[in-house]
Formats: sequence, structure tokens, C-alpha cells
Amino acid sequence: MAFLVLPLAGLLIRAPWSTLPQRLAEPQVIEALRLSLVTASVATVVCLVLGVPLAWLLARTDFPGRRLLRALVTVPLVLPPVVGGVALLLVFGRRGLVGQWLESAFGFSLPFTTAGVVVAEAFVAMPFLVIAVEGALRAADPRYEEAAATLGASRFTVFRRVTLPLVAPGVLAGAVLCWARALGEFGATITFAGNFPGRTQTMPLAVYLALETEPEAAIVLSLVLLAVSVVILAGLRDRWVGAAA
Amino acid sequence: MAFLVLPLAGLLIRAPWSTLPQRLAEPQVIEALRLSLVTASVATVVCLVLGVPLAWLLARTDFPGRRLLRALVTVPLVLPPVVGGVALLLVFGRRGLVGQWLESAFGFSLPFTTAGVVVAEAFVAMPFLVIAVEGALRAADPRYEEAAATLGASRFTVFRRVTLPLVAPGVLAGAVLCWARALGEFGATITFAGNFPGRTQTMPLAVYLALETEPEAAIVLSLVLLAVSVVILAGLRDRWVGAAA
Amino acid sequence: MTLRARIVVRRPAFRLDLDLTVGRGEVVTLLGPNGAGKTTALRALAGLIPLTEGSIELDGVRIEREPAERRPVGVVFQDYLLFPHLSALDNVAFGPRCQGRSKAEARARARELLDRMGLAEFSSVRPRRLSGGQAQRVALARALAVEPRLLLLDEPLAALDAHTRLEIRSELRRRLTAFDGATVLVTHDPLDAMVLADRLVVVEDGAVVQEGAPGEIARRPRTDYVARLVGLNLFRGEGDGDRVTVGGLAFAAEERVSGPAFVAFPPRAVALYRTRPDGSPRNLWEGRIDGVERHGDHIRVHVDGPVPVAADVTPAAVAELDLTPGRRIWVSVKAAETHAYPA
Amino acid sequence: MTLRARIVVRRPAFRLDLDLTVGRGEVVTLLGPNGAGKTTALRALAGLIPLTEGSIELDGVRIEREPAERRPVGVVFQDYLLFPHLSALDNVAFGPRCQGRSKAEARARARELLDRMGLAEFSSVRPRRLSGGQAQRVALARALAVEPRLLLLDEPLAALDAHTRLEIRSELRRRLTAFDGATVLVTHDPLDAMVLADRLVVVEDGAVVQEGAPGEIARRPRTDYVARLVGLNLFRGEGDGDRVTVGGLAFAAEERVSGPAFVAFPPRAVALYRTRPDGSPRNLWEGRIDGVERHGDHIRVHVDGPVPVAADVTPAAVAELDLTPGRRIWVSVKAAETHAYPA
Amino acid sequence: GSSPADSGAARASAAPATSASAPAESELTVFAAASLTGTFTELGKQFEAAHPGSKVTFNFGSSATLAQQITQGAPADVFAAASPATMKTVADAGLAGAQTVFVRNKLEIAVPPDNPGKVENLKDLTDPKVKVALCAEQVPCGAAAIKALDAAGLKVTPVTLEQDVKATLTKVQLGEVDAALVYQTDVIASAGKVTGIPFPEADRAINDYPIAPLAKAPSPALAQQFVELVLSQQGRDVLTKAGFEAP
Ligand SMILES: Nc1ncnc2c1ncn2[C@@H]1O[C@H](COP(=O)(O)OP(=O)(O)OP(=O)(O)O)[C@@H](O)[C@H]1O
Ligand SMILES: Nc1ncnc2c1ncn2[C@@H]1O[C@H](COP(=O)(O)OP(=O)(O)OP(=O)(O)O)[C@@H](O)[C@H]1O
Ligand SMILES: [Mg+2]
Ligand SMILES: [Mg+2]
Repeated sequence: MAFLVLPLAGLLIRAPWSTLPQRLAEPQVIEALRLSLVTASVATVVCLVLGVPLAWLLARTDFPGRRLLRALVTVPLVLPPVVGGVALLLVFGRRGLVGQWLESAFGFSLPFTTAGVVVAEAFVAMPFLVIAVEGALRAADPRYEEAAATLGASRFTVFRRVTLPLVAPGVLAGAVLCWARALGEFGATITFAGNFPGRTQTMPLAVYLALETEPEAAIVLSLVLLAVSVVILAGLRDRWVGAAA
Repeated sequence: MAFLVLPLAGLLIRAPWSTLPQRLAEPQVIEALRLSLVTASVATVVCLVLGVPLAWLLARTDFPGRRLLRALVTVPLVLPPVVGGVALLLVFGRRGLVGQWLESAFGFSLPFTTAGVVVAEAFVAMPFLVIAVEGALRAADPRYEEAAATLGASRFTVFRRVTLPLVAPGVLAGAVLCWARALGEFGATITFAGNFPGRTQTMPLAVYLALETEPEAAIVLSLVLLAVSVVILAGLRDRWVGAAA
Repeated sequence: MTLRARIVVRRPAFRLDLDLTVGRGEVVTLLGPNGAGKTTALRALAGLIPLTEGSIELDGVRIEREPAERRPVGVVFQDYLLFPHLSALDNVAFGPRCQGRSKAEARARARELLDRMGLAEFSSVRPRRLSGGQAQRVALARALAVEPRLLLLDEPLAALDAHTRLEIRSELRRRLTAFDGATVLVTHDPLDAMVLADRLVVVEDGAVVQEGAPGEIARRPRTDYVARLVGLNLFRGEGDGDRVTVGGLAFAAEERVSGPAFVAFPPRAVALYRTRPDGSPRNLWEGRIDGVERHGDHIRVHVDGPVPVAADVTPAAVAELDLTPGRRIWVSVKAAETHAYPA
Repeated sequence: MTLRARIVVRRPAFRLDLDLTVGRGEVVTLLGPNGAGKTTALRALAGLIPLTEGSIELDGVRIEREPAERRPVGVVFQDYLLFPHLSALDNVAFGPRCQGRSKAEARARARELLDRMGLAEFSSVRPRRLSGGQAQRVALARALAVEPRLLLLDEPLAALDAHTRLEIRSELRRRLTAFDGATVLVTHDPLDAMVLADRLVVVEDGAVVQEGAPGEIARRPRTDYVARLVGLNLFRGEGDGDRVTVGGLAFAAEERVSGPAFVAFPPRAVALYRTRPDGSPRNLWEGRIDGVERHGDHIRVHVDGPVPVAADVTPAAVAELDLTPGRRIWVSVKAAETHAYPA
Repeated sequence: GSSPADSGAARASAAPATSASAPAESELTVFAAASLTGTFTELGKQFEAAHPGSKVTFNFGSSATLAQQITQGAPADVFAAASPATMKTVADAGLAGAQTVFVRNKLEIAVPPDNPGKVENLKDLTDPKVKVALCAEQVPCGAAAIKALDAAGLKVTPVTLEQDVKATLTKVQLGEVDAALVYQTDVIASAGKVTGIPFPEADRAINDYPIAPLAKAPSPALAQQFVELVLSQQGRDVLTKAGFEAP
């Protein structure tokens, strides 16, 4: 516990509090913060939409190659984010496998766009959601699902109205992990989506660049990011936990 | 699913397979791989030892400040890893809050040592474990714990012999996340522990340096890291899931 | 004919093989000792476990390959399995919702059912706050809400108190006679079985051992388990007209049988004496008291001997005869209450 | 005196307030309708929920502030709560292990208990593979394994089949008489209650409504619930020597009472007639048939009128008298089977 | 798993102790900018050959990170930075010895080999159809790019401001952008994967690389010798071969 809190204390002590208000007023900071929150949230939604069914597949069905798939899910976790970004470029870049086709068909290109940031964040954060939700699904009692089936619920209805609510704490934990990871994402984002203020420059990118010239400014920016996320998470939890009880 | 697998395919296609055997034979690569696996595993153990009780506190007890603590747990998740490294330096560095005292009392200093790598990885990976385990604990039925208490089990025995086994899938999921995150850790490690071959140069750091000189080598190194982790994870899962069934 | 099924389920250390036929509006009760396979049979009917072999035909349609959600079946589970995240009302409304009714309709129907179960005031309560019996009644309401053509109940009344049980039992009967469907019910309680069932199917170790109307089975049990269930002493012997010989003893009975035969008599038909009684020597032997047990307002005495029997006597008799375990005692059985029938 | 407790637990919509005294080796059964607070009382005794008020004294020591694990208490839960990750054997060995015994010792003890419960072959099986009754017996063995001084059982026999129930019931009695401790048991089954209990405590809506020896309570119920439980018709009226007046009717009874009094009689003491019978006019009135229900090998008829009563008649009588709901019918009650006692 | 950790700790903390008591220095720790990875590794080998019994350990990373580590007490002997600003951080903390600029690096326009944007000179970068990547102004190559563009009086709207020069180069290599301003050394290191186009204004935006032995160096003598090697002709040869320019 101290292990987690002490470094934070270190940051708080060294932070140049006097310049904080002035720095917060900078439009670039506000812009980066807004972008970070928006992209992380959208990425979390993307992960939920894609990841929860995937977790269900892994936990509740048995098909050849399931074990391999499960191992593959952890790939973005282990891949250094910069390499992840390169991998995304190889696929969705202008000359990438899919990107080429996207560009010629729709004249649409992901890199250097806000959508690109979402893709990079979702790619990196997805495993957190999938693994957390799969764990929760495995720990849940499958007999409730049987009961729902006997009441005429289709597989999808069972999933939506019984399984999901039962594993809600697990999904919540996974979404929190996912959101936080997306919020802190740096390497894949800058590699895949680049760094342009107001379009793809999220807070971590701003922090990194600030670190190059003014380490103390970087600390302040990090603390702002932290404070915002802690407030949002604490607020969310209360709402959700309250609703579940 | 395709979203996760495609980028990997991209990497595989672009990888310079011809140089792979030669690169694998390099002692530096082997060394970095070994170091990565060892430190990630030790960091996971550290996280388990510190994080599981913390998760239990968060899920099963009620004390003032619990909500704040829970929000603080997510801090290292949101903190850009490089800033996390700076924070660690501020605390455990030779001139840091705790580091100063460590140095004078034991002549022992964490930064730039293998132990430092473990600390950096554990710091960054801890939230994954805590949040996953807390989610699992909340989803578990507390009445089993009551039953154990009536059989004379102390709180600790209940925890060890009933709670833990019941939430084993969640702990496993958390540990996997934690291990994988530690394995891929880059920013905090390079900042806090430096980039010394054989001592603190883990695979992601080696990948970073390779990117400086030979980008394709970097891809190969990443794939090696990936392959090893996927094999280990797939192996582990089978063992553990097998034991639980 | 509504349900016609042959259920074969193979398990590592167990094999279930049942033929089951249930007519329109008929209630068939599966009765059997723990581990006999009753729950397994219900789960197979509901589609929750696949048949190893056999078939299930409901109203002339083969359904054994249909998934659970497409079978027109309602199930009350042994441990309720109420959805913990839904209120009692929404638990009951779940089925109608899945059948495509509007939310308002489904809730109205659920409210009506809960009302009828005497649970109106618990509509908005989560299952964890319900007492055992309340939960069981909600489960019953939930299964009835889908208007199933086959209703499966695994010990539906086990957690109900005697008063509620009476009411719910009547309610259940009313519903069962109101619709065309078949009902298969599992219970351990012989009283419930007798009262609710049109026909009993006794299952032991995965196979049917006896089948018939409750009264018939109560009067003529064919296995030890059934005999104990209905509180009779049962022995298998050889009939030669007006007596049946069992373990060296000759039992006089009301009926005449020849060849392999059962004899059965209730514990209250057994009389105990400290010394050999005078009178007709039929159905008389000496044994040793094995155990003494209170049983309602009388005492049940287990006596070992050529055949082991249970006798019911008054507390006064126990004191008078000094009926303590280990004591030797004379046993006689009234021929008028002894029934014999072919084995 | 072993257990002496005053248990007060306040819930949002419910208040439990019980005085409970259980002597050495005594078995007290809490009997009551669903939601009466029986489980709540057991949980408070076990230390799983805190008392709002009151105290719990075991062998002279106040334990209401001890945590659950330090109370010398064994509990069998209503839904077993066997640890799903441990084999049956390890479930039973869990308690002894927690008491500091070696693994080998604990297992030996567990094996012995499982043996006695007829579960030797299921030692290594996980709870999920046990049938309902098997699981219940393992739970019983687990609670007994800690040699508790206070044993709490929440419907311990509910899931057992009649045969096993008899055996486990005897086993339970033997164990209970073998040790000095107190036992508090919750059951819905009046038979179990009567057989197992030295004393019954009837709880309704959080409070004790009647208390006493089983026979006494069976003979002289003081509330509707108890009366239905033991199968009696019960009314409260005003005694004036040899009769008790209830709702305008005068009941003749065996006993003489004056002042507020109960009258009770079994359904079999009620006779039904299509026309007003001749003879003594005592205990005779006209009513309307409310419902007809099969009940074992006889039929129970509910009759509405000045007082609502249940009558047991033979199937033949039903056909003969055309006992269909809505019909008007004459009711008489035999004075010889009617008991009166002060209210 | 305490043994590797312990030995690492022992080595790190034992270093100053040995330097204080015994003059026999054997370990040299060099903190160097990541862009020097190739050249300094080579120089390290040469140094070890010239000083038998010595061992050179490098810590490559972003100059800013390295400066941060040094000011937090890292046991380093030599710091070679990719920008004077980062060296200044260390000097301001009173930790740097005598600093010398040992190489400079010049910008070039990098384009993919097929040059899809048809870029020939700096002015072509202002064409809105040409996607351009620049370094962020906070990092040396970005600062240099701004200087060069200012000198040419041009205004370029890039699609991205990359966090370092390698990332910028990657974008060109993968064809994500049509052109970028990167260092000459990077073009050479890319071994034909990008084409470099020199431009005259580059001379007005040269980036200096300073090197300095550190004030609290555990091995001050070796540190001095290593700095000398870098500044010698032998060192210069290695560096210029990689595309660096002599100061
Ligand atoms: N999932 C399973 N895998 C293997 N064997 C099982 C499984 N479930 C049950 N069994 C075994 O199958 C047999 C029948 O079990 P079942 O639950 O059908 O009995 P039951 O008649 O319902 O008993 P009870 O009255 O005690 O509930 C038992 O011996 C049980 O141990
Ligand atoms: N956690 C809870 N919070 C609030 N009310 C509760 C809670 N648990 C039970 N109750 C309520 O307390 C009352 C008593 O419940 P309890 O479980 O003790 O009844 P019971 O006598 O055991 O019933 P049954 O025989 O049906 O098991 C019920 O009205 C129930 O709804
Ligand atoms: Mg069963
Ligand atoms: Mg209860």
C-alpha cells in the first residue's frame, strides 16, 4: 500500500504548486485532457463491445483453437506499446494490409486522426477487459444460465439479462482497468496516431514532451491527469456499486 | 478478435525471418529475455503478496478512506509510465525520500539494479492484480466465508482456505494481467532502473534500443518476447485450469 | 398422451435408464432415495444435459434435440436459482418477457402470480432478502409464468412450512388441472407424493423399481425403500396358499398367494410381549430389541430376529415392558393387517 | 443449563425478539411459518449477524460478543454451503483442521463421520457432483466434526429421502444424547419436529407464540398455524363449564373450562351429512363446501360456515354425499374427540 | 529471486567505495543519448581493448530521462547528451565536469524511396497535399526543424509532431507520411529504407551533442579517458562514418 502511495507522495512534494493554476489555464492542457478523456472512454466502449463477447466465447464455449486464441488475447499486453503501434501501422497504415483498402475505398485513413488514437488505445487496453471478464465469467455459477434457458431465454438474452448482470462487478473491474490503461496509453498512440495538439495529442503525450524540457511541468500535468481520473473513477464506482447493492 | 489478431499478422508478415536464428543466438538477447522473465515473475509474486490482501481489504472491510484508497490504487495505471519512473526515483532514488535512508542505513540503493526493475514493474503492474482480485472477491458468495467461520476458522484461515480458492480464477486472471504488464513494462523501468545489459535491460528496453539502430531487429525481438509469453501463458493456464476442474 | 420419454444418461459411476409416460394433465412423481437420479432425469427432460440414448416426445413432437430454451418446459430447481440481481417481480416476469410479451404485460402477469402465492408485498425484494420458503414460492411462480406444457419440479415444496405448503399444494393442483400439460415432480416427502401425484414412479439407482397409483404403491410396496417410505414392514418370501414363508417364519395373511410373494404389515400391527404369549402361534417369534425411537405420540421399536421388524407401541407400553435395546422380546403380527401379494 | 439467550434483531421491515433456553443435551426445535425469523435467530446464535439487543450465555459464559469462529458452535446451513473446491472429505476435515488437529487426524475423523453417514464412497467427490441429499449429509458431518457445544441446524433433514432421513435422524439423536451440548434446530416438517425435539418453540412473526413438549403442543395448539401444522381445527371462544361458545356455536368438549378458551378437534372427528341428522344437536351446524383435496388415502373437505373447519372423509363418502365445492352440508363434531383448554 | 537483485545492488553501490579506497578503476558507466547507441557501443569496444581489465557499461535512453537519472544520483561517469539543454540540467545541478561539443547533427529531408510526394526541396513541404512529420519542438530535432524552416521563411503544417527522431523516421519508412525532417545520421542508419534530401537551410539549424565527465563519477580517471577517446580522431572516425559532423 505504502508502495503505491509513497511514489505519489514523492510527486506531490516535488510538484511546483505555484505554477499549477497558470498551467491549468493553458488551452493546450485543457485540450489534451479533454482528448484523453474522450478517446479513453470511446476506446473502453469499443473494448466492451468487442471484448465482452470474446470473453464469453473463451469462458463458455469449447472450440478448437480456443486455447490459442486465449493466449493471443494477451499479445497486446506483452508487446512493447511502440511495437504495437508499428504493428497497427502495418495493418491500418496508408500502405498497411487493411489501410490500403480503406484509403482507396473510402478515402479514409486512420493514422494521425483522433479515431486512430481510439484504435491504438483500444488495441492496447483490450486484453485487460477480456481477461478480467473471462475470470469473472468462470467464477460465476453457470446454473443461473441454465435456469434462464428453461424460461425460454435465447443464448443472447441469457447473456444480456443474466450472465452480464451476474458478472457486473467483474466487467466493471475490467472496464476500469481498460479505461485507465487507455488513459495512460503512450507508446502505441504516438506511434500509430502521431502527436498533434487538439487532434491526437493526449495527456501522456503532452507529459512526455514536457518531460523533455521541463520535468516539473510534466509532473504537474501528470498530477492533473491523475486527479481527474481518480475523481472520475471514485465517482463512477460509487454510482455503480450503489446501483448493484 | 480480428482487431487483435490482424496487427500480429502484420508483424509476422514483415518480420525478417531469415535473420531470426542468428539473432536468437546473441547472448544479449538471451540475457534480456531471461531477465524479463525473471523480473516479471518476481514482480508478479510481489504484487500477489502485497496486492491480494489489499484487494481483500477493499472488497470485504469497511473503513474510512476505503474509497480514496481504492481510487489511489488505480494511480499507477493512469500515470504515464515514465512519470511513474520519475516518481519512483523521487522516492527510492539515492536522494529520494526513502532511498536516502535506505542508502545510509543499509548501503543499499534500488535504482539501476535488478531489484529496481522488479520494483518498477511491480509498481506499474500492481493495479491490475488488485482490481481484478477485488472484482472476483465482490462476485464471490460471502456465505461460504461465514460457513468457514462457524467451523472455527480464523479470518486468515478463512481467507487462505476458502476465499482464495473460491476466487482462484479471478486471482489467476489478475496474475496473468500483472505478469504480462510487467513483462511489457518499458517507461518506468528505463527511467527508474536504467538500461544496463544483463542487469536492468529487459526485452522491451532491448527492443527500444534495437529500434534506434535496426527497426526490423526490434520486430524480431518483440516476436520472440511474444512467442515466449504466449507459450508460457498457454502452458500455465492449462495446468491451473486443469487443477481447478 | 403428452409426454413419452426414454431417458438414458451415462455418468462415470452411474447410469440412468428410465421409461416415462405422462398423460394430459397427469402428475407423475418421481420418488427415490438420494442419488437415485431423479434430478438427473429432470435435467435431461429440461434439456440441460444431453441424453446418452433415448428420446423425448412431447405432444407427438420429438424434442430431445431441441435446446432448453425452445422446449415448452418450466422448471423449479431444487435450490431455487432465483436471479440474485432481479427483484422477485422481475424474476417472475423474466419468462414472459422472453416469450416476447411487453414489459407491462409481463409484469402484470408476474404480479398476479405473486399475489396468488401470497407474496404481493415481496414484489420488489431481492432474492437474498427472502427467507427460504419465500424464495421457493417465487421460483414456483417463475416456472408457472411461462405457461409450460411440461412442468418439472425438483422438491418444490421442501422449504415450505406446513401451512403454506397446504395452500401452495392446492394452488399447484388447481393450475395443473387447469392446463393440458404434463407434470413431473420429484419429492422425498411421501405425503406430498401421495397427495399430489396421479401416479408414482419409484426410482432406485437409476432404474424404475415400481410404478402405479399412490394408494396401490402404499399398500403393496415392492422394495425396502418404498416400504420404509410408507411405513410398512416388507418381506419377500414364498407363498403356499394361505401363508407366506420368510426366513423360517410362516406369515398368515389376508390374501392367498402362491409362489414368490411379498408380505407387508404396518408397525402398529406388531405387538410385543415379555414372555411367550398364549394363543394362536401364527406370526409369532422371539427377537432382540435393536433401537427405540420416539415417533409422533408413539414409540417405534426396532426388533432384530429371523426377520427385522419395526413396531409402534405407546409410551406406557415402553415403560411397562421395559423396552430397552438389547432386551429379548416376543413379537407377534396380526394376520388381519398383514397383506400378501405376488412378487 | 447450557444455553440461555435473548435474541433481538431489528431489520428494516421486521423485528425478531426471542427468549431461548436450552438445557444440557436438550434439543429445542424452532418451528414457524416462512419468514418468521428462524434462520435469523440461528444466524444470530452462530455469530453471523450481530444482536441489536440481548445476550447469549453458553455454559455460563457470555458469548454474544465473540466472533463466529470463537463460538463453540456447529452450523448446518439451509442450503448446505459446502466448499465447492474441496472434496467431501476435506469439507468435513476443515473444522478439525481449524481446531489445530494434524491433517492425518482430521481426515481420519472426517472419514469416520462420512462412514457413519453412509457416504464413505463419496469421500473424494466434489460437492457439485453430489445429489441434494448427499450434500446435506456431508454438511451435517461437517458441522458435527467440530464437536460443538451448541449445534444449530437449519432444516437439516429437508433434502433427505424418507429412508435416509430415518437413519440420519437416529444418528443425529444418538450424537445429541452422547454430548452435553445444546441443540437448536429449525424445521418445517412437523414430523421431524415432533420426533427430534425435546421441546418445541413456535415462532411467528419474530416472536414466540407457543412453547412446550411436542405432545402437549400437538394436543393443545394455541395458534392457527400450529393447529394446521398438527392437523387440528382450532377455535378460540368463551368457556362456561362444559361448553365453549365460538361464533354462536356451542362446542361440547371432554374437559371443563371457564373463561377464554380454545377448542381443538382433528378433521377425522368431523362428520358431514347431506340433511340435518337426527340425534343430539350438540356441535352441529350447516356450512358450505369450500374445497376438496386428496390427503393420503382419504379426502379432506374444507367447509365454510359459522366457523371454518376441515373434515377428513373416505373417497366413498365423497361420491355418496356428492361433496362438490359450493354445496351446502351439515357438519357435526364428536364431543369425545374435542378438547377444550384455557386460552 | 533475490540473488540477481542483490548482486546488482552490490555492484552499483560498491562502485564509489572502490574508487575512494583503491585507484584501480575497472568499471566505467556511460549515460548516452539513444541516437548514439550504434557509435558508442563501437567506441566502448575500442575503449575496452585499449584499457585491458576495464569494462564499459552503457545506459542508453532519452537525454531528458538520463539527465533526470543523473540529478537523482545515478552512479554515472560520463554523460553524452543529444542536446545542450539536457546537459544544462545536469550542469545546473552541479554534477557535470567540463563539457565539450563532440559532434553535431544536421537535418535532411527524408522521403520514402519511391518519393510519392515528389518532394525535392524544403519548399515542397508546404504543399498541403504532402503529409509531413516533424519532431515536437520540445525535442532537439524539432527545435532544429523550426529553426531551419524559420530560416527559409516557410510555414509547414505537419500531420504529427513526433516525440523523437526515430519515431519520425518510422513514419517515413512505413510510408505514412511523404516527408519528414530528420537527422542525416538517421538517414544513413536506415540503410536505404528512406532517401535523404539535403537542403541548404540545414546549416542554420545544427544540433550540438555535448559530452562531459560527471562530478561525482565513481571512476573519474576512466571517465576522463573515455571522453578523450570520443574527442580523439579515432572517435571522430567512428562518429562521422555514422553521419555525424565534426563540430
Ligand atoms: N455432474 C455430475 N457428474 C458426475 N456424476 C454426477 C453429477 N451429478 C450427479 N452425479 C451423480 O449422479 C447420481 C444421481 O444424482 P442426482 O442428483 O440425479 O440424484 P437425486 O436422485 O436427485 O438425489 P437427491 O434426492 O439427493 O437430490 C449421484 O450418484 C450423483 O453423485
Ligand atoms: N439480509 C436481510 N435484510 C433484510 N431483511 C431480511 C434479510 N434476510 C431476511 N430478511 C427478512 O427477515 C424475515 C425473516 O427471515 P428468515 O430467513 O429468518 O425467515 P425463516 O423463518 O428462516 O423463513 P424460512 O422458513 O422461509 O426459511 C423475512 O421477512 C425476510 O424477508
Ligand atoms: Mg436431486
Ligand atoms: Mg430459513
